[in-house]
Amino acid sequence: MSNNFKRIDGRTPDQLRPYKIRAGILKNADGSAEIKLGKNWIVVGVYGPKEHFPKFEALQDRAILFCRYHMAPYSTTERKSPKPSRREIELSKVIRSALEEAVILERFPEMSIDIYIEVLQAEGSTRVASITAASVALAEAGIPMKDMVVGCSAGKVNGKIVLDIGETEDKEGEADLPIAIMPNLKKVVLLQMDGKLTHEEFKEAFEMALKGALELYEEQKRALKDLIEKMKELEGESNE
Amino acid sequence: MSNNFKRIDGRTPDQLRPYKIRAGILKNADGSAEIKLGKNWIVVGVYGPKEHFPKFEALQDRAILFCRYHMAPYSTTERKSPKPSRREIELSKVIRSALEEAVILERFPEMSIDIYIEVLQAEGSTRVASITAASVALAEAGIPMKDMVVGCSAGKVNGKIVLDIGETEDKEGEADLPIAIMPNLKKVVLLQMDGKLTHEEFKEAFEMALKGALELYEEQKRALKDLIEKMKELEGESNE
Amino acid sequence: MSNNFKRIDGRTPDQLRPYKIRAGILKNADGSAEIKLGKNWIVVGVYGPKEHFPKFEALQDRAILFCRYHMAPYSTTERKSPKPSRREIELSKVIRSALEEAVILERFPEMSIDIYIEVLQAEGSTRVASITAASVALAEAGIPMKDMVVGCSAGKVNGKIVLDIGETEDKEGEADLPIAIMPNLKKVVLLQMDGKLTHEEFKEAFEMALKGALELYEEQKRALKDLIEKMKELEGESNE
Amino acid sequence: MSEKYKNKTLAEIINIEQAKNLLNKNLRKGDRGLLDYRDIKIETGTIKKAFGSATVNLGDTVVVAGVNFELGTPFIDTPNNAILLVEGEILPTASVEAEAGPPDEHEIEISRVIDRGIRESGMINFEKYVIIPGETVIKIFVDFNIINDDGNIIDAANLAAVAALATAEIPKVEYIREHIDEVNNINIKEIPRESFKVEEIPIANTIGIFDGKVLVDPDAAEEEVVDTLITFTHLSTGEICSVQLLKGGLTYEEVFKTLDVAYQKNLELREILKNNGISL
Amino acid sequence: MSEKYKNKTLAEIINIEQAKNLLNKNLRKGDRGLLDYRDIKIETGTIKKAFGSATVNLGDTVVVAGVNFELGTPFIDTPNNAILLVEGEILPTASVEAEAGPPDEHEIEISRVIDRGIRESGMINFEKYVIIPGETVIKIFVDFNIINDDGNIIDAANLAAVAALATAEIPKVEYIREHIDEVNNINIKEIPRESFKVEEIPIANTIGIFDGKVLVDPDAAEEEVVDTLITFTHLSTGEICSVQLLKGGLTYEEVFKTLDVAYQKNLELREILKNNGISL
Amino acid sequence: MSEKYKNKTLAEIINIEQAKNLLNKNLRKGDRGLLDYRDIKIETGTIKKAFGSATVNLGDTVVVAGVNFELGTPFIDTPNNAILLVEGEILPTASVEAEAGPPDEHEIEISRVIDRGIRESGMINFEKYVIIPGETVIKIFVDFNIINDDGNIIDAANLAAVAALATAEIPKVEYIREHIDEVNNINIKEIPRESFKVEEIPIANTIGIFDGKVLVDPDAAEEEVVDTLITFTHLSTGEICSVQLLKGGLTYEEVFKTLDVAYQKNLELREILKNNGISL
Repeated sequence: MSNNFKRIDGRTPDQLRPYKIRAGILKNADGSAEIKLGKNWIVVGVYGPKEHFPKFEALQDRAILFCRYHMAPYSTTERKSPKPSRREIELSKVIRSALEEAVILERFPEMSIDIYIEVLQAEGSTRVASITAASVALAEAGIPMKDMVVGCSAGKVNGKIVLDIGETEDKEGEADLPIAIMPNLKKVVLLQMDGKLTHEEFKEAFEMALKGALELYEEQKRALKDLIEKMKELEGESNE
Repeated sequence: MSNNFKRIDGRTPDQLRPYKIRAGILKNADGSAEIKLGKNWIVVGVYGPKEHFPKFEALQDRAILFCRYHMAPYSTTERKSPKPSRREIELSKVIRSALEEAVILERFPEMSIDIYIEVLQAEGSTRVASITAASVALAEAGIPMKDMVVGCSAGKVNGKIVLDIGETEDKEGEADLPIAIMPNLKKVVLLQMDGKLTHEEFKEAFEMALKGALELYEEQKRALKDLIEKMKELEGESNE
Repeated sequence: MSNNFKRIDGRTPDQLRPYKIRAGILKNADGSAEIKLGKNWIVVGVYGPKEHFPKFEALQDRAILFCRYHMAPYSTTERKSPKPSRREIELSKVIRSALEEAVILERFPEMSIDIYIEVLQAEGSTRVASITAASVALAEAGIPMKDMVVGCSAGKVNGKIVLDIGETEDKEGEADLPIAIMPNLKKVVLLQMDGKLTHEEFKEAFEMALKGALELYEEQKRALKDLIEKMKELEGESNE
Repeated sequence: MSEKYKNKTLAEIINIEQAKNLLNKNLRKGDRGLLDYRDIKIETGTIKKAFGSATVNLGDTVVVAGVNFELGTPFIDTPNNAILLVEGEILPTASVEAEAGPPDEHEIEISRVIDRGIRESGMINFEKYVIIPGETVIKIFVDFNIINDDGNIIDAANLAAVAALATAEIPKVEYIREHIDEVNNINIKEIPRESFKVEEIPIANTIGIFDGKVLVDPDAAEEEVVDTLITFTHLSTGEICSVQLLKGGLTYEEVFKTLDVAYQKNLELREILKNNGISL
Repeated sequence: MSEKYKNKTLAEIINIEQAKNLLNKNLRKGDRGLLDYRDIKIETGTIKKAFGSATVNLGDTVVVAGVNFELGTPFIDTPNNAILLVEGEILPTASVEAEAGPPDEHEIEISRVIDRGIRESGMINFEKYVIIPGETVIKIFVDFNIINDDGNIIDAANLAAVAALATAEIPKVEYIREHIDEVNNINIKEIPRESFKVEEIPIANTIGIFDGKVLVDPDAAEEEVVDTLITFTHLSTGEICSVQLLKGGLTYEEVFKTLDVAYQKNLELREILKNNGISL
Repeated sequence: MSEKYKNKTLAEIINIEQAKNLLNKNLRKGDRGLLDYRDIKIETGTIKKAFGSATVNLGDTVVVAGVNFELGTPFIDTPNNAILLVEGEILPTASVEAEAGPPDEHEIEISRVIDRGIRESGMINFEKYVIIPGETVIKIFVDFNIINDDGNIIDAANLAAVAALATAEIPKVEYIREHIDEVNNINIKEIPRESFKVEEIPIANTIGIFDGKVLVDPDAAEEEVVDTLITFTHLSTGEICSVQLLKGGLTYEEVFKTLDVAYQKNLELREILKNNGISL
């Protein structure tokens, strides 16, 4: 890989966009988080565990995980109708499926846990950024998980494998590979691809996305640590 | 106010359009009424109090009031889709909210009372005419109320404050102020305004609308008295 | 009737299109059948009797019959939206109403029986072909019936009464008369007509449709006999 | 209580039982004969905002119909035809059972039966209302609403729809053609009008069978107890233009027996329309 | 437990009871006076993808608003006017009660109140954004979302909508007119822009009445316990451009009492907007 | 009974338990090996009314696909591209679980996986089917329906969609261009056709993992018991054009293990298509 290769936004091939995760940003939610990744701005609120309603749909041996991925009308270049699109319905499903691998649902029979993902501004790779934030929001809500879930994308743009595909790169590039993993259990829980990749390119992109995910995992931990410290401070203040 | 000022339909500023309320016009409803106000023709049917369904939504300490304001496809200048518009949903809410102030809902725990307002022909100020008729229909259904509810509008047209805004005046005028009151309790239960009014004009319009409402209150009482007399007659006949 | 009169597809006035019914074509359904009538290709699946859900809607003294008539997007000349049209909703109702006359619903209180009719290719007279196939599927599911139900259409095309109206004949013809009967009880359970017919023509068309229905009734029986024999064979094989 | 009364009020159950007892003795409420319609009142022009309108009372059944015209694009397979849309709703004021919301199968069936009567009868000359073939035609909306439902909605709604159409005024096609360039800015309600001449009058008659007895114009309670309900729509020529078996089954003979009664009764309703000034 | 707490969480119930106790003593959470607003934070340009945007924090209530422009066909009765669409949703992140799905009556009411304020105030010169009369005009979308709901959504959302509009940039109308032939192929986001000049700033103030006491800016718990909620929207001229009684009733005198308070408070919010660079 | 069998019939539960027992012994129903597909039957031209069609039997899973062409307006950001719409429904005939009604998330996921395979593979030359750039292009509808669902819908539906497209005939673009003035009056089914030449054939292969064992073509019972389901779609060049993890998770090594199996199996299905006359 030539080191002087520059991407449309000036990044090196294996560089993430600027990112920042904040936990505990919503007052009413049981858990919440915000991620900014490039121009992506995504807010996640978690409600639960709470009694599932209606009762006859509840499961006797575990909680039901509900997940909605939703884009605000002003989040995209062309105004998006607030009605859920087929794309949003698919993404809600794959994100839920990924998080179900981590959340210990058996701990909460008859209950439900609701995850609401609101994409306020979208700039490519929103699904993996959403998972990354949702995982932090679940942790803040105190929901027991086997591991964190963290996502990142890689892809092929102008013949080159690059990390963390932005919107323009997604449109003009040759392939997009979003993944999400449980970093300690070393398991892939979301994996999608579209475009064209040889097996070798697929492997290269996959490994690059893994590396990106691990970097974002550190940011997840930092965000949670920050929150804990802020809460300790507040406690300290109120004890004064 | 110059006395020789004439409105588009020849009315004086503080004159209502011709009106007529009839109670008990629908055979199947528990209570019903019809109002004609200018070319407005509105029919209201009340069903209830009856057991609320589904049961788990019922309230243990009072009845649920349901209200639907709906316009027929042929009621407007341009054909109206029968699907409820955002406007109809808002008006259903403000009308229900106004009537909730009067109906003694605590009398009927676990029950519901349904009010169906059908605008067959619309010519401005339909929301307040609807309330006026709905109140009569509730009375005919024998639903206990703290007071009647009666509505009227005023507004500003060509710089002048006028009573009971018609359709053309609404479109071309500067402001519309629909109100509904409980005439004996002297309380306002519906109040909306749009357009532009100074505080002074607002006061003048509000007081004019009050006066109009009181005139229509007399018509409400007349309609109910008429019905009672008609029923007595019928009873008399059947006793002969 | 002149014997040398030929229809658009070469048929004589009282001739059915080529037909073929097969029972037991779907592995998962409790009963199923397929009808080909001209280019019509219709598949029917029956599920039930099974507990009705939600329970509060179930009937204490009989089963609920549900019926959906549905056309595939590729079944018609112009692509059909998969969303049920008003026509499909009406046909679902008249088909259900016809089958309700035959099925002994009292045998299955609290239960429901679902009939799903999928028109994969449509070429006129689909509603009666659907009933004919649905009746076979119900029989295969072992649902007790007072009689089979079999349907056929007649109509008027170019001034002549003809049997089993095809798509072009329906569009260009003067009248269409679909009927369904219980052949042994000699009762009409579906009867519709549109177009223009004198009383005499109506009678002629009705009687011609009756004759067509009786011919298709023989095919229904043959299809069921075929299935029984095939099952016996399979049983024989597995006993070897 | 028997399951067949599920979702019925006590008053309705009493009415239904009464209807059954009376019909068993060949009697009906209000001394009505088996082949008698209830009182019919037809009033046209009741909705000034529409291009045509009518209110029909059939006993205690009340229907309002309105006709509207708009400009639209013809269907691709009929570029030379105006468009007809018939939509009916049973308003939630009409009975305890009537529900607000999108039309259910019952409302759709009723609308489509009346639509077919109007469409197939030749009542409307669809080719007359084409502005530019394949591009712009007149869309004819016939909307009807059941305000109170005491049975036999189809006959009442058909009378209302037919009366509204027969007395409608339509924007002059010639005028629209001449002003086609401004057509996007034209308010169709302000275009000069002419009489909408109908070329046929379809009449729907719904016949019930109770225990083998034929009766006409069933009220709401009777609709519940009859075994069979069938509607025939006739033209002024005596031809049939639409049939719909609404409920139950009937023998082959009963098909023709009910058809004959419907034919006789169609003449009667046609006469009532005529007395209200509606005829060909 | 009393039925009025149906569907409330324990935390909410405690908040509500606390609000009631405090108001009974003329007090509010955080030492707030009856006529004090909570802290207001207004940030504009928070959504780079939109033509205009703002995020408003009113206490713990958080609203994001975005403005978008598209080309569209004008309504037939207003061929010389741009189109305005105001749509708001309370996101399911906002509270336990908030639900995903199509807007309910509460969300529709809020959107329509804010719509009327913007529309009736003369804030937007609708005739300025017409490309070809009767054919092509600019459609102005104002979308707002409640991210967290701690009451008084209307005042917060109105501030966000107004700030987003006042700081928006609009594609140059002149440029669009000149390139109208290619308009189907133009990406509207790539057209050169100019400042979207608003001609008025409507300010909405929601007033509550609790046991005869007038208070402003109710939080979520207070909204549950007040008897009455009413919103007045004022112009910079002191005129009223919209009123909405949201909850309960009030005496004739209270109408004018709440109006006066709203007027005073509108001046205050107007000043805060000005301090954020938003003024006429 | 365990909660995981909620909504399952007894027959289904037996099948599922049996599948689990067999897989524990590395066995499958009907003596099938872990890496064996069930019998595949592909028949094209089964729907004469469509421009292209195919019926595929994969064991007891049955899929019908139809291709239709219409004229339409291109998307604003791709004025030089034809439009592709892939929509699939699992018909309520397909299984006890299958429900009538608008597509649920499962149906949407399947449709979108197949859509991406077709779209990203370069199978269709989208620029070839533009009549007038930015104005009129061909809309390509690929509709498929699951008639009976015994698992592995994606592989079966992909074969059906691909076979329907590869054998479709399309209205001649040249003819449409020449008759564009009458296009509103043209019935697209009556336009002379030519062969719809596809430029690639994407093949989808769904791989399951049960207790660490890799298997292909899971039937309905196996789909319930496997831990993981993943679909890879390959091109004739050996490149991957689409991946979808449908269920569960997998180790990093398993990603490449399943990919290799999918590649081998894609060659096998490609051969079957070829034997049915479908190849590049």
